[in-house]
Amino acid sequence: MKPVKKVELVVDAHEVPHLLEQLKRIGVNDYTVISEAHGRGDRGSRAGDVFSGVFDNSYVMIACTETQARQIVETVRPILKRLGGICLVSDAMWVLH
Amino acid sequence: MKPVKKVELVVDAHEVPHLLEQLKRIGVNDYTVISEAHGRGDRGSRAGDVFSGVFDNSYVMIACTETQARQIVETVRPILKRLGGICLVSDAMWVLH
Amino acid sequence: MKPVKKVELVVDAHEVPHLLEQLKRIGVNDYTVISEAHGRGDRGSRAGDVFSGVFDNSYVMIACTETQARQIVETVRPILKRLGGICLVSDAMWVLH
Amino acid sequence: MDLSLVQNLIDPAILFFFFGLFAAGIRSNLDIPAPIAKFFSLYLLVAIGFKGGVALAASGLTVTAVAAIGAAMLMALLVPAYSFLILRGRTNPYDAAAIAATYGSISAVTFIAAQQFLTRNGVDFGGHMTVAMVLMESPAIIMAVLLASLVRKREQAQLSPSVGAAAVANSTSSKGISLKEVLHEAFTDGAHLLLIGSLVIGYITGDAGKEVMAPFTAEIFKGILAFFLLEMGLLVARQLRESRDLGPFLMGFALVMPMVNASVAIALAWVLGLAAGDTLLLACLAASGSYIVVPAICRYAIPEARPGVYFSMSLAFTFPFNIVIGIPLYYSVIALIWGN
Amino acid sequence: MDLSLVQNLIDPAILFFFFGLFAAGIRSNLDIPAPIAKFFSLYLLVAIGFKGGVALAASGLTVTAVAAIGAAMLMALLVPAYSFLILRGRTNPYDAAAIAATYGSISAVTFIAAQQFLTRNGVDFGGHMTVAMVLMESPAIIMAVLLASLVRKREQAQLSPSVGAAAVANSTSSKGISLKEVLHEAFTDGAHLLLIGSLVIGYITGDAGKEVMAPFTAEIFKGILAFFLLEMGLLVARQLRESRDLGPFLMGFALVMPMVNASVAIALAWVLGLAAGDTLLLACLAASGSYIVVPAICRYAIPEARPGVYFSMSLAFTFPFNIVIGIPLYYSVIALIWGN
Amino acid sequence: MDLSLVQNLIDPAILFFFFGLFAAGIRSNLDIPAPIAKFFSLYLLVAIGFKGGVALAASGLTVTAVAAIGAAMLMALLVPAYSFLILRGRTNPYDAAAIAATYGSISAVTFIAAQQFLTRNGVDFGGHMTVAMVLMESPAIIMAVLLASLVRKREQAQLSPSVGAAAVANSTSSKGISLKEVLHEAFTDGAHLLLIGSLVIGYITGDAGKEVMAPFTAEIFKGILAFFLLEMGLLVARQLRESRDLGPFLMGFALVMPMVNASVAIALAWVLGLAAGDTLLLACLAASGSYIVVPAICRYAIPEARPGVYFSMSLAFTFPFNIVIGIPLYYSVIALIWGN
Ligand SMILES: Nc1ncnc2c1ncn2[C@@H]1O[C@H](COP(=O)(O)O)[C@@H](O)[C@H]1O
Ligand SMILES: Nc1ncnc2c1ncn2[C@@H]1O[C@H](COP(=O)(O)O)[C@@H](O)[C@H]1O
Ligand SMILES: Nc1ncnc2c1ncn2[C@@H]1O[C@H](COP(=O)(O)O)[C@@H](O)[C@H]1O
Ligand code: NA
Ligand code: NA
Ligand code: NA
Repeated sequence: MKPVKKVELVVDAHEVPHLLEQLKRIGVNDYTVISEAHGRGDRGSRAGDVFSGVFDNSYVMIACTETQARQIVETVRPILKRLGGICLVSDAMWVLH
Repeated sequence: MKPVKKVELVVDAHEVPHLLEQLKRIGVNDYTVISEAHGRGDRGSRAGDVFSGVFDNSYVMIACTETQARQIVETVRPILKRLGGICLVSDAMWVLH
Repeated sequence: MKPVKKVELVVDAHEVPHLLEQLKRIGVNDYTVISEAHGRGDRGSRAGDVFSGVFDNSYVMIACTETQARQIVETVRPILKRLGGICLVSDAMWVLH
Repeated sequence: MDLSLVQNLIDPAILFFFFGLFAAGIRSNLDIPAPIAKFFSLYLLVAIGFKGGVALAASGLTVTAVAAIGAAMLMALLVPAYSFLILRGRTNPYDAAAIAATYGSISAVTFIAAQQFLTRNGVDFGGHMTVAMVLMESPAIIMAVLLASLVRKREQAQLSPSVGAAAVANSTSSKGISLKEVLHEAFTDGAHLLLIGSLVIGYITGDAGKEVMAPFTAEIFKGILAFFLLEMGLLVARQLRESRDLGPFLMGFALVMPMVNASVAIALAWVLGLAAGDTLLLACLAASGSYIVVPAICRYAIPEARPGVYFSMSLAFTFPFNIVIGIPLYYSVIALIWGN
Repeated sequence: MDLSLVQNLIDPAILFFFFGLFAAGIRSNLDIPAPIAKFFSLYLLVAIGFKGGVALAASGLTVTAVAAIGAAMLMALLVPAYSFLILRGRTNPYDAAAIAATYGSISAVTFIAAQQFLTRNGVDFGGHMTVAMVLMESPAIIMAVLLASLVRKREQAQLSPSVGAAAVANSTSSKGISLKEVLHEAFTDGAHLLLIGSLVIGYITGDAGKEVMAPFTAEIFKGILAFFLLEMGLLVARQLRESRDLGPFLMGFALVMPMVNASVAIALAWVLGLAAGDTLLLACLAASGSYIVVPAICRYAIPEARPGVYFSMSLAFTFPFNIVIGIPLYYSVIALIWGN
Repeated sequence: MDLSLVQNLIDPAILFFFFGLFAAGIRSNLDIPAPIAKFFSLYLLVAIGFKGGVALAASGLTVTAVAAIGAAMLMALLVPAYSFLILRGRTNPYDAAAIAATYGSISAVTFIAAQQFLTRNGVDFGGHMTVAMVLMESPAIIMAVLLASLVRKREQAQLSPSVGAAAVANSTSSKGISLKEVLHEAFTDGAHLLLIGSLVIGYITGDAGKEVMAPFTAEIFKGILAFFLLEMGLLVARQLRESRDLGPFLMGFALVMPMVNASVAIALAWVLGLAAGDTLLLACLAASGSYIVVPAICRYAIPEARPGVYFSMSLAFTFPFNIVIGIPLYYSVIALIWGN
């Protein structure tokens, strides 16, 4: 097992492809996305428009090194600023296989 | 980045609206819910009744201050006692934006 | 509240029933599964074949003791080796109810 | 009529049910996506409710109709009452109350299968039987909640005969749910409400409504029922695996009670002079157990009961029994008595 | 014709809409699974687009058709323009721009309900009105984006009159989205594109295509519309609860503006000599507000606006108003003037 | 007959496929919800299997039927064999085995499109071809698994010529999956099983079953196929983007091999004296590659192979090639030879 950082994001579902592209550019290729994460934050309730899905959030999880985590944070901050969402960073142990 | 507590709950999907209302009363307005979280715990397997969805769990995540976390725990404990479910609290860093 | 380990797995959705059976054998009966977790890792992008769902991942979360966590890690390692996926272990506080 | 059992099984929808059982039995990964299965369940309720409403608008509420509805409501009170008495000593009392509610209530899909059986055999039945079905849901649930609160009080009294009232009050605040809340929950339950709504809309729009809705609610009905029964077959087989710890008594109850309840219903129908078609539907309502509405409410109203128990009994045992054996069996008895 | 309001309400699909309102009103847990609701919304677009395309292939693009389409596009420019002027002083200017786009654009389900109304009353309408609907989406969005960037520049100028150009450039990089990007987003939006695609496919395949597709796109249409309106009823009632903080002005706007826009459209149609059926459709296009395409684009093009505001106005107020009162009301005015 | 290529493209379902390609090409956010797409895929299997079963019950198992089925099974063995020989030196051997299985197996939607083509052109075909389709799945998979285990043993032997047996045993425990397990996996695969089940149910219920199921399985078929092909278009275009690293050899293989396989099938059909309709279906079965069942099994049976490779080849290249060009092309050759 090796220590890693776990970065968790909740962002606008429509923003995810764009965000993943940005992450690719800084060399972060691996991630997991759970598509439907409803919620409430500064921008009010995010649910209820089943047709366009405009208010859907997605949950993105990335296990990475501390350096990468810092880069990710810098990359996502402007996106969060513009379109809302949250980003949490915590510690975990990665099981090598 | 500022240190926060991450509260994670797995509860009966039907209980979520009620739970969120309770949280609102103690001033916790922001949260993320992932609706379909099947599982197994003390009350046996939670899956398999697709029609009423009675056995569905939801996963709720709340990033908050330590004080709020303590309040949340007090609020959800009786609900968990009555209808089952789990609650985990851990540390994380919140990315300010 | 008591300290526990939180084990998080992202694995091939088809492997989950098999994995849960293995865990049962080592006495781990409680878990939560979120079924649809798309992602990208060493085996490339995991999405896009809606019909067979072959490329779907699932997210599995288990709160357990440190000893159990170690056992889980030993159990899942060969599965991850053969079919890919990730496993993270972190600390959390379990709310007793 | 001898052949009705086999004939019943040759229906495509019933065959898809068997196929589902088979597929889950050999552990296939076959799966209807959950939102589709849930939608089909709503679809069947809309179709059956709408059809019943239209039929009712055409026939009006005759005396026989009222008699049939009354018989159904009586069954909804009788079945939970005697079921509870039978179960009481042999299983934990909360489970007993929940099982009583399960069998007092009904399975809409069993009702639909019985209608299909009648249609296939050219036997008439009335739109008022759909009203009867709707009205059977609540009495059973009320009975069960009353029984459960009785059990709760008795237990409380035994545990702390000295502390008394205070303990009861305390328990009420944590466990006891008011009957009013439960009734609200029962009435507003999605499945139940949709059935009522569709019945009312069918009644209001009558034949004009029927004509525009028929391609959706009637013509493709059989195909959707086939898919739904395929899913039911998968669910039943998977639930059977989870229910190994039910024990022989509860398994026996789940297989014998439907026949008892159907017999009582047939006797009652005979006394009231109902027609053969309506009698089969009444028998199937009495014989079937709920696996949608009742679990949804008991989870909340009797949280002490183990959902795995009553859900498994009604889904994994009673449902397939009625679909495969019960319906033709009850009808052959009815045909014999009614002299058809 | 007097009865048209009540007759309109006796349609099964409309009754399911009321039932949805009722069910959500009493806080039932009734719910159409989201993927089903989303699919039905796509289905309706395909069915309506395809039908319009087939009709257009049959009739060709006549002079009246071109006039009707021109009128529609004019409305799509006029409505956001005067809406913005009305809203400007009374609400924050970004919200004003987004609301203007919402009302300049259209609701396909309102359009469908109007078509159903006409069919029920035996009134003809042309396939070109579907083209009109398609073409109304973009102008409204363009107007709104232009208005928003105007607001943005003015605000920038006020905040930092000395810093000037640099600040504007900077703000552009963070907030300003190029009109080109927005147009791409608007054109490639799934709902919009599917409508266009189905229209074109209907046009190409004509009557031969119609025949093979009819059981799916026409016969079961009413049933799916009923389910969809049930879901809309649930959504409207739930959104109403979220929209208590709208304030009387915006609520009034959402209820009065449809009538104003419909009146302007009817006047325009009168001048151009359109037929009664086409006029009702034009009025409904003008009167309805978007709750699918526009929110999807404004979220991105005017992120400063509060989606809750424009979404609630168009979904929770304007949509039910048009479905229940608007359509028969506009038609009774048209019938009066057209002397039907 | 000259026009058959263009005529083929004017079918609404095919046009929706093109529209899907276009929409994904311009990066629209258009999306069919995944549970719906999955259900439609199950629906098509049920409809096609049921129809085949009913047809088979009507015609019985004639000599020509047996010949056609035999030819199909022969193709399912031949295609993976010669495909593997062609691929071996040029790509990694595990990928070669998986690609061989992919092309030995079949695409049900290509088969459906070929049936639609025949129906549109008034050419008959037999229900036994559905049996042929069902029976082509397994041989291809068995071949591939045998090839892969051959590769595995050879590699093992090369790596550790001295350690020998022990290493092989060890590798077997970690990677080698028993043929029995794979066969179980192949037979119980949901898509495969549903096709067999529907075929059997169609066969048992015959014309009576056909009549009650027709509105669902036959009348709305075209519409659902259109939606499904729309989704396929979206998927194909998106998969094309992921498959830039396939390399010219594999891309060429995915486009040329279908024609080779179809030619072999046509020659075989000619020798056996099959009818033109059955020949086209056989050619399409031979020419198409699996993107549902085979990936589901290879993921597990040949985990060393890269799913992205064989999945992309069959979905992004071979599928659209057959749908757009292959079917009319093969048929024009058949018409020429059969002298139609
Ligand atoms: N404190 C929080 N805890 C958990 N989730 C949050 C929190 N704040 C925001 N979110 C999630 O992030 C989404 C966007 O947040 P916002 O941009 O603040 O509206 C919300 O819809 C929630 O799903
Ligand atoms: N130790 C655990 N780890 C992860 N999830 C759990 C655990 N225990 C319970 N759960 C989840 O919480 C739900 C309710 O638990 P219970 O009330 O114990 O049946 C279960 O269905 C699981 O989804
Ligand atoms: N570093 C990572 N962070 C988050 N998720 C990951 C990471 N690596 C792999 N995954 C997830 O695990 C799945 C399987 O990984 P792999 O076996 O490496 O292809 C991927 O599809 C992702 O969903
Ligand atoms: Na009953
Ligand atoms: Na408008
Ligand atoms: Na093939």
